[in-house]
Formats: sequence, C-alpha cells, structure tokens
Amino acid sequence: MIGEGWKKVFEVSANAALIGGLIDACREVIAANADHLSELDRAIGDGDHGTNMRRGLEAVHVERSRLVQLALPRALEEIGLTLVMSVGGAAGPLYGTLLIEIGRQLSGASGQIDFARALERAVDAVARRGRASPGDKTLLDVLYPVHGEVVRRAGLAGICEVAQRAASLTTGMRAMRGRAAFLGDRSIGHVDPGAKSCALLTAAICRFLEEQWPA
Amino acid sequence: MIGEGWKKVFEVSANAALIGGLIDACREVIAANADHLSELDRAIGDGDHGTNMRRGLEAVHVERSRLVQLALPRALEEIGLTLVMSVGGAAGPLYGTLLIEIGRQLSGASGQIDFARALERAVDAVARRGRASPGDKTLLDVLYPVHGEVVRRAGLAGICEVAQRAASLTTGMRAMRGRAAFLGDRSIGHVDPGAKSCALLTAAICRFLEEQWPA
Amino acid sequence: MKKFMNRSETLVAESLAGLVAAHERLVTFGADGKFVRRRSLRPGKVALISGGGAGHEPMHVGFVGRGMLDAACTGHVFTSPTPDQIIAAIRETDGGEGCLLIVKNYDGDVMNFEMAAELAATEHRIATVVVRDDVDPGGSTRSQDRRGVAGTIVVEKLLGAAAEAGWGLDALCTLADDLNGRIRTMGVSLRGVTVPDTERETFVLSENEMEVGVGIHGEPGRARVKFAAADEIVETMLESILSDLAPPRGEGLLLFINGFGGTPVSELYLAYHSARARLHSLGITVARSLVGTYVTSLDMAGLSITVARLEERELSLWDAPVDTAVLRWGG
Amino acid sequence: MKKFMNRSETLVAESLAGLVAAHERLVTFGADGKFVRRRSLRPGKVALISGGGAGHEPMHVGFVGRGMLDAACTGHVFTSPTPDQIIAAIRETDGGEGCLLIVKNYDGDVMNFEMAAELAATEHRIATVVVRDDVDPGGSTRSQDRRGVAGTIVVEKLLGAAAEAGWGLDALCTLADDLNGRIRTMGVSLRGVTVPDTERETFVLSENEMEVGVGIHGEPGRARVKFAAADEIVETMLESILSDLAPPRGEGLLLFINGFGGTPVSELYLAYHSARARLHSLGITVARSLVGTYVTSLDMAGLSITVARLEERELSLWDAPVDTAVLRWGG
Ligand SMILES: Nc1ncnc2c1ncn2[C@@H]1O[C@H](COP(=O)(O)OP(=O)(O)O)[C@@H](O)[C@H]1O
Ligand SMILES: Nc1ncnc2c1ncn2[C@@H]1O[C@H](COP(=O)(O)OP(=O)(O)O)[C@@H](O)[C@H]1O
Ligand SMILES: [Mg+2]
Ligand SMILES: [Mg+2]
Ligand SMILES: [Mg+2]
Ligand SMILES: [Mg+2]
Repeated sequence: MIGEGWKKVFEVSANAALIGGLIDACREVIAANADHLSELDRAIGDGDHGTNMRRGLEAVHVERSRLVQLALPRALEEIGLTLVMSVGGAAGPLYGTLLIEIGRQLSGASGQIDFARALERAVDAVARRGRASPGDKTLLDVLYPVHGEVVRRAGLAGICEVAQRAASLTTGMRAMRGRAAFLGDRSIGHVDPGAKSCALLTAAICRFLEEQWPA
Repeated sequence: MIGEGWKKVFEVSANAALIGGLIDACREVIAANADHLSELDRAIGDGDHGTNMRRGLEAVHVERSRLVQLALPRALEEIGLTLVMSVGGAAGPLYGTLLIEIGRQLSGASGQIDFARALERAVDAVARRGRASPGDKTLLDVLYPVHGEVVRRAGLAGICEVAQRAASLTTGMRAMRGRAAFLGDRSIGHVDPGAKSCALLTAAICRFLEEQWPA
Repeated sequence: MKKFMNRSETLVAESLAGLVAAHERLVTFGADGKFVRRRSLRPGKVALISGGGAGHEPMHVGFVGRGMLDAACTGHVFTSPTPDQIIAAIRETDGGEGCLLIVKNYDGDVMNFEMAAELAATEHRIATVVVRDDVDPGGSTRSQDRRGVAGTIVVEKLLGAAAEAGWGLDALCTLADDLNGRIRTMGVSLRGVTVPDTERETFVLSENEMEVGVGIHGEPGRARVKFAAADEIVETMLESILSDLAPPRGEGLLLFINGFGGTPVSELYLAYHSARARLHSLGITVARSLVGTYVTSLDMAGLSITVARLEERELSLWDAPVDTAVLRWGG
Repeated sequence: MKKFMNRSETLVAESLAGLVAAHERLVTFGADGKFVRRRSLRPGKVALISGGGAGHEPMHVGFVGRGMLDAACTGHVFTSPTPDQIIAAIRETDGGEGCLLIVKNYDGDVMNFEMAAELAATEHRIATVVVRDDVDPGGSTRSQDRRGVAGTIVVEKLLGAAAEAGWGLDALCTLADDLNGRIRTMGVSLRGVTVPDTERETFVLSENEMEVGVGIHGEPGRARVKFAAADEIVETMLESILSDLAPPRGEGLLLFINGFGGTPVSELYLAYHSARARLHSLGITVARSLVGTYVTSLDMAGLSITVARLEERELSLWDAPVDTAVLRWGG
C-alpha cells in the first residue's frame, strides 16, 4: 500500500540511503530515456526535453552527498531548487515547483503527515505556475491521476500503471500549453514529452520503493 | 576564301542587311546555346556565361535599327561598346575590346583594308585587357587559331572547324585566368565556356557569310 | 548538421565569450559569467533585464548597452535561462530604481523569470513585461498565447530609451502594456533547423513548400503552404498583421524586416521593398524602418515582418541614441 | 532554391531599392539608378567609388556614407557592374579632387573598372586600387591573382576615413598599395550556393566535408577536406594567414570574422573567440575586432577570417567616425 509505503519514507527521514536511492533511481531512468524524451519533444516541441531533464538530474547528482544529509522534506525542496536552477525551459520551473512545494508542505505539517494533501497542493502549484489545466497535454495530465491514486491509497504497482496509462492518453489530446500548443491540431497524435518523463519518474520511484519494502 | 569574303564585307559597307544578318546570327546562336554555356561555366566558373552573353546580344538587338545604318567599322565599334555596357563580368570587356578594336583598326585603315592585321591587333588588345596568354584556357585559345587561319587565308569552313577544335582543346588545359584559375588542377577536364562561346560565334558568322556568298 | 562549434555543451558559452571580447568597450560578463551586462551601469535609472534561450542571436546580448538593455541572460539553445542567472543580473544592475524584466511570451521564459522575480522580490522592486507580438495564432491555442518574437527588440529599444531618459518603473510598465497591442509580427520559414543537441531537423520542407506563422524556436508554424513569389508572400503576411493590429490613432508606422539567421540581407531588403510598396498602395506611409538579422532561429532560412504603430513620443524614443553591439545610432 | 524574390531579372534592382529606401537618410540612387551614392556629397575630398557583382550584400552598398564610400556600383549576381555605371558614378561624385576606384581583384571587376577609367580619363583624374587580400592560393595560379575578398571592407574603411580627413589621391594610393601586403583573408565553406539564374548549386558537399580557401562567388576552393571542430578549422586558417602575411613591424592587429550569408552570428562569435584565443597563445594581441556578416556569397554557409596588421595611424583611421547603413561608430 502506497499510503503505508510513503509513511515509512517519512518515519525514516534523513535516511541517507533512501534519499540517495531516490536520486539515483530518477537519474538513471532519465539517463536511459533522454534520447527518447528528446525525440518525443522533437515531434511537437523543440527537441530538448531529454537533454534538459538529464542536465537537471546530473546537477542533483553533483549535490548528492549534501542532499542525503538533509531531512526528506528539506531534501525535496533543495532538489526542486537545484532542478529550477539547472534545467531551464518549461520543465525546470514545473518539476522544481512540484518538489519545492511537496517539501514545504511536508515540513510545515508538524506531526501528522498527509502526503496526499501535500501532493495535491504541489500539483495545484504546478498548474498555477504553468497556467495549465487538466487536458492541456502536459505533465499535469500524469500528475493529477497519480494524485488520484495516492488519495485512493492505491498500491505502488497501481500508481505506476496509472501514470503510464495517463501519459499514453495525452496522445489524443490537443496541446493548449507549452510549445506544442503552437501546433494546434498538429499536436494531436503524439505523446507529450513532459507527461512521458513524469510517468517514467513515477515508475522509477515506485520501483525503488517497492524494492525497499517488498509487499 | 575568307580573305575574299571579308573584302566583300567592306566593299558593301553600310549594308544594312549584312550588319543586321551578323547581329541576328550571333544573337540566335547565343540564345540557342545560353543554357549550355552557363552549364559549362557552372563546372569551372560561376555559371552565368550564357546568361551574360545572352543579355549582351539582346542589348545589341535593341539597338539593331540604329546599328544597321552605320558603316561596318563604326557598327562593330558600337556593337562592342554595347556589349561592354551590358554584359558585365569578364566576357563583356573582352568581347567588347575585340569588336571595338577591330572597328577602330578598320576605320583607321584608309583605303587598303587588311582584315588579318586588324584582327591581330584586336586579339592582342583582348590579351592585354585580360592579362592573358595562349594556353591560359580562355577565349584567346580560340581567337589566336582563328586569326592564324585568317592569315593563312583559309576558307570559312576551315576557320569554323579550327575554332571548334581549338575550343575542345581547352579541355586539357589548366586555367590560369578568370574564375576557373582558382580551381587550379580541378579546372582540367572541362571546356572553357568563353572559348566555347567564341567558337559558336565564329561558326555562326562563318555560316552566315557562307550563305551570303556561297562558294 | 555542420556548425562552427566544438561541443554542443560549450557552444553557447564560447559564442558569448566571443561577443563580450569583441565588444569589450560596451559590455562585460556579470558575476560568474551568468549574464552579460552593460560595462558602465548608470545609477539612478530603472535597470532593464531581458534574456531567453540561445539560438536567437544577436538578441538579446547584442542589445545590451546605452539606451537599451542593462543585462541579458542567455540559456542553452532554445531553453530559457534559469532563475539563478536572472537573480544575479537583478542583484548586479539594480541601482535602487528597481528592475524591469522583459520576457518573451514562451512558457519556459515566463516561468523562469517569474520564479526569479519571486525569489528576488524581498530585496528588489521588480516588474515584468511579457512581450506578445506574434499575430493571433487564430484560435488554434489560447489567445493570450501570442508568442514574443521579433517585435521584442522594438519594445526593448523603446523601453531602453525611456529608462535612459529617467522614466520610472510604473511608467515603463504602462508603456510596455500599451505597446503589446500595437506591435505585430508574422514569420515564414523556408527550411527547418537543426538543434545542436538533437542533430535532427525540426521539420522538413520540400522544394516548393514553406511554413507560415512560425515562431523563433524552429517549431513548425500555423500552416504549410506552397512557396510563392516574394510579393505574394509579403502581401499575405501584411494582411494577417494589419487585420490583427489595433486600429490606428494617427501614429507613425515602423516597418521591421527581420531575418531568421540563414537569409541573406539582400533578400531582406527585397522583402522590405515589397512590404513598403504594398503598404503605400494601402495608403499607409512608413515612418521608421529596420532591416536586418536581429532575432534568429539558429540558421533558419526565413524572415518575419513586424509592424508597429508608434505615437509621436515613441518615435522620439526610437530615434533616441543607442549604443549596443548591434543597434547603434544617435549622438 | 527557395529565395525571397519575384524574378531573377529584377531581384538585384528590387533589393537595392529596398536598401536605399530603408536608409534614405544616408544614401540615394545616382543618375538613372545606375549606382547608389552618399546622399550629401562633400566637395573638396577625393571621391571613393567601389562596386562589384551583386550577391555580396551588404558589401558595397551598405558601406556608402560618411567616412567610407561615396558611391557603389552593383552588377547582376556575381557579375561585375558595367563601365557605364562606373562612369556615371565618377561623373556624379567627382568634386574636383579626383576619384579613387576600389576594385576587388576578380578579372571581370578589374576589366570593367579599367574600361570605365579609360573612357572617363579625359574628363576626370582617376586612380585605381586593386584589393588582393586572399591568402596565396599556393602556386595553383599566378601569384598576382590573390582575390579581393572580405579584407576589401577594411581597405574601404581606412581609405574612407583618410579621404574624409582630406588626403589626396596619391597619398590614398600609397596607403592602399601598402595595405595590400598587410591584410590577409581565408575562407571556408560548408555548403555551395545556388546562383538564381542557374538554379543549380555551385558545388555539393557531403555531411562531413568542407571546402577550404573559397572566394566569394560560390566557387569551390583550394581543397575539399573533412569537416572538423571549430578550434581545428580556425587553427588551420590562421596558420595559412599568418604564414602569408608580411612580417610584423610593431603594428596593432585587426581580427575580422566575416560570415558568408548563411552562417548565424553566434557561430561567427564562436569562431572569433577561438581565433582570438589561438592568437593569444601565439603571443599576438588583438587590437581591433569586427565580427559580422559583411561580405557574402549569397546564402553560403561559411566564414572567412581576415587579419590586418595596422600601424598606429591606420588604427586611428579605423576608429574614425563612420556612418553607413552597416558600419556606424564614432561621433
Ligand atoms: N505551461 C505549461 N504548463 C504545464 N506544463 C507545461 C507547460 N509548458 C510546457 N509544459 C510541459 O513541459 C514539457 C516540455 O519541457 P521542455 O521540453 O523541457 O521545455 P521547453 O518546452 O522549454 O523546451 C511539455 O511536454 C509539457 O509537458
Ligand atoms: N583574364 C581573362 N582573360 C581572357 N579571358 C578571360 C579572362 N577571364 C575570363 N575569361 C574568359 O571569360 C569567360 C567567362 O566569362 P563570364 O562567365 O561571362 O564572366 P565571369 O567570369 O565574370 O562570370 C571564361 O570562360 C574565359 O574564357
Ligand atoms: Mg523542449
Ligand atoms: Mg561566369
Ligand atoms: Mg527548450
Ligand atoms: Mg559572373
């Protein structure tokens, strides 16, 4: 159960192995898929989404030894800031805002930790940052369903599957935000690169947590 | 015999039909071969020799009615000046100098007309204008042999044939003048466009004169 | 893709270093090389900061100097600069009168400048202008989504002159908002571009096609149509532009033909000639002109036409002295 | 070939008309539109006239104005202007101090300017400078056959400033002859060009080839070699240039990176950065810099490097005010 899984994350806060493992999992999945993500971005954007994300995760990796010393909420916030300062483009502020906001919400929540609530606030912040709504063919079209699963207290495997499906569903959408929006109808028929990276990261995180706490 | 032929030309000076016929013959042969000449120029020059020559002959054509009123020497000089002012590039001053100089030499020659001598002076003037020597892979490599045939008092058919052969011989030469010179050895293996246009014009003139005074 | 470069990771930095060295009289690198700034900052004026992804050179770095920008932040190719660069520029150029951030309307740029402004807000008075000069993309996207394209340098020139003349932050913002309704640009492309990182062309056109309504990131445009004679292309572009421009109020018209990087200047002047003739035939007189390669999309073959309706006061701002690497006139 | 044009017969005229209209403050057409001249001619100075085929824009028309050229004659694409144009320019600009014709060393240009000079000699005092700044083509042709390429605008700038300062015809000629030994240029091309009239590419390179030692008429160069990193290309070019340049006599060095029309300015600045670093590593300091698309070969992708060794006096001429469509600095 995700709820249980996440709870464990916060119980073992400042667990260097855990933070380090999350960083490594994300970095690896992006490194392995960078070309694919840029390829997707080439169809409806400017062809750099994989490069951008890789640059961000490499910057986080450089900070790894400092980050693993921090409490998890603070670590998330710092990872977010590092992404903001290194990714650039649209993806930097969006992923940055997501992590900064999750971190802030969690560190604010004294005692009782409500991950679903923190995620909701963070996803809303991302939507505000991007002036985007569900259905606009962006990474929000993965974040919202993921949040829904977390609320439903779905298992890690379920979350992973929903994220994947949600990313695929962006194929049929007409982009209303980001560079793809300038293509109008020509954006239909392609997976959104940001949605795809979001699904990949979700899967990598879920896989890592699954290994930590096998069902 | 060319010597005889040319003499006739000057006897009937101010013969409108003759001047007009020469203009038309030259214009037609250039119009028909302009693409071919530019094609040759594309291999070792800048691909415009046919266009340049056509522009020049069209400009002469515009002046036709005025030119046919003149005495032949004066007409040749004026045709040369018209070419100079309309062709541009290398070919304009070269063909222009040739005709201007023939005209001047002939009009200077009071009484006794020595066409071979006039042609010699004109070809030398072209060489000076272009700072070029025989074997440099230019139109001079046709002009010199043609002059030789005129001196030998060869027939029109012979001149025509020599001109053709001389143009072909430029294929084996390494260009030392004009744009083709910048290619060095890479200029070998191509006919020089200026030599080709010169042979074509020689042939057209010979054919026209042949028709005027069949052997 | 054949580009004069060493590695794609360093090409932006090397190119910027070249520009700064070649124009050392005018500009210098800011702290940690994060941005390029005017060599001699003038205290007592609002600081003007712009920036965006690389690939649009000479914009924005070429417009840093007296009478235009105080600083420009450059990101990777077609990727907006990051907030730390913008924050560093704010810190170094704010002389107490506040900062105006001039941002082209692209989601990435808007979000990065916004985060920078939020993070620096406690220590600096900051206002942001989002330039939206692209012609209405015609319902294919949200209408607030006009992109910021070549018209951006018109805005930068006018605001730069106004800031130099001592205008305050609020007055500059009012002018900028007003200009957004009176400047329109439309671009056409004859060839897609290759982003150095991806080594692939953004789109491929056949010998008789062109892409109309393109932006400046190599992205395809509004439609792909048959290539045509210059007069025809220009006529269509002007039609879109004029129908999208706020109605005239007795202003003077600025006509700006901009090359996208791979278009020779002779073709730009030919397009200018055509556009000017077309406007005259519509009874419209050109009051000011700009022709050149100023806002590019790497080495894209193509051009954009910008028409700006400027009031008397703005024409004076246009004419005011400017001394930058690229634009230079007046005393 | 996709070009912004209407018909190949009119493209030069339309483009020139655009340039003259866009810069009407500076230039105007001469008699019958045969040339472009400075709007306000200054009597009492030697008239400087240049010209050549179209396709090299903004050269020469972009350099007409105070402190540079008095008139420029433009021919068809890659075809030198005809003597009537040059004679008309001489008649209109000669203010009694004589005319200096600045000619790039291409047979066509040399011959047409020569015929013009001969035909106008009875009425005007005329001298001719033939610019030969191309690196020695290395025995493949006669050594006097160095072409006149990008360095031409350095000569035009220096002579222009000197003429403006009142130098006489003989002094200008002496300076010009002297400069011919101290300015060297080398060009490389990444792509052949299409001459509008022929609609065929002048040469075709594969993805990993480049042509070195090219001129500015789309002609192939000295050799076809493997494409390489910018630093490597620049190093090879500088080696050719420096070995061909008259030995230094304590002069200041001008480094000029010139784009051929299809090269984005960001790449030019990258090449400048590379060249400057290379020179520094050889112990050579750059005293003056110029980077931009000034002497083109239609839309050719490629660039040239020009190095000029300038004496103190010539550096002052370089710095002297210039006010033309393209170069503009000083008071
Ligand atoms: N305004 C926006 N709101 C939400 N998501 C956006 C927005 N703009 C872009 N995105 C997301 O960012 C992705 C593109 O990221 P990336 O390619 O790294 O940035 P850029 O578009 O600046 O090159 C898109 O696929 C989309 O998912
Ligand atoms: N210096 C020269 N002397 C003699 N002939 C020359 C010279 N330069 C060029 N030519 C001739 O001119 C021809 C090219 O003419 P054209 O293509 O019209 O001029 P351009 O080379 O200016 O484009 C060459 O093929 C050659 O025969
Ligand atoms: Mg992208
Ligand atoms: Mg030719
Ligand atoms: Mg990007
Ligand atoms: Mg030519």
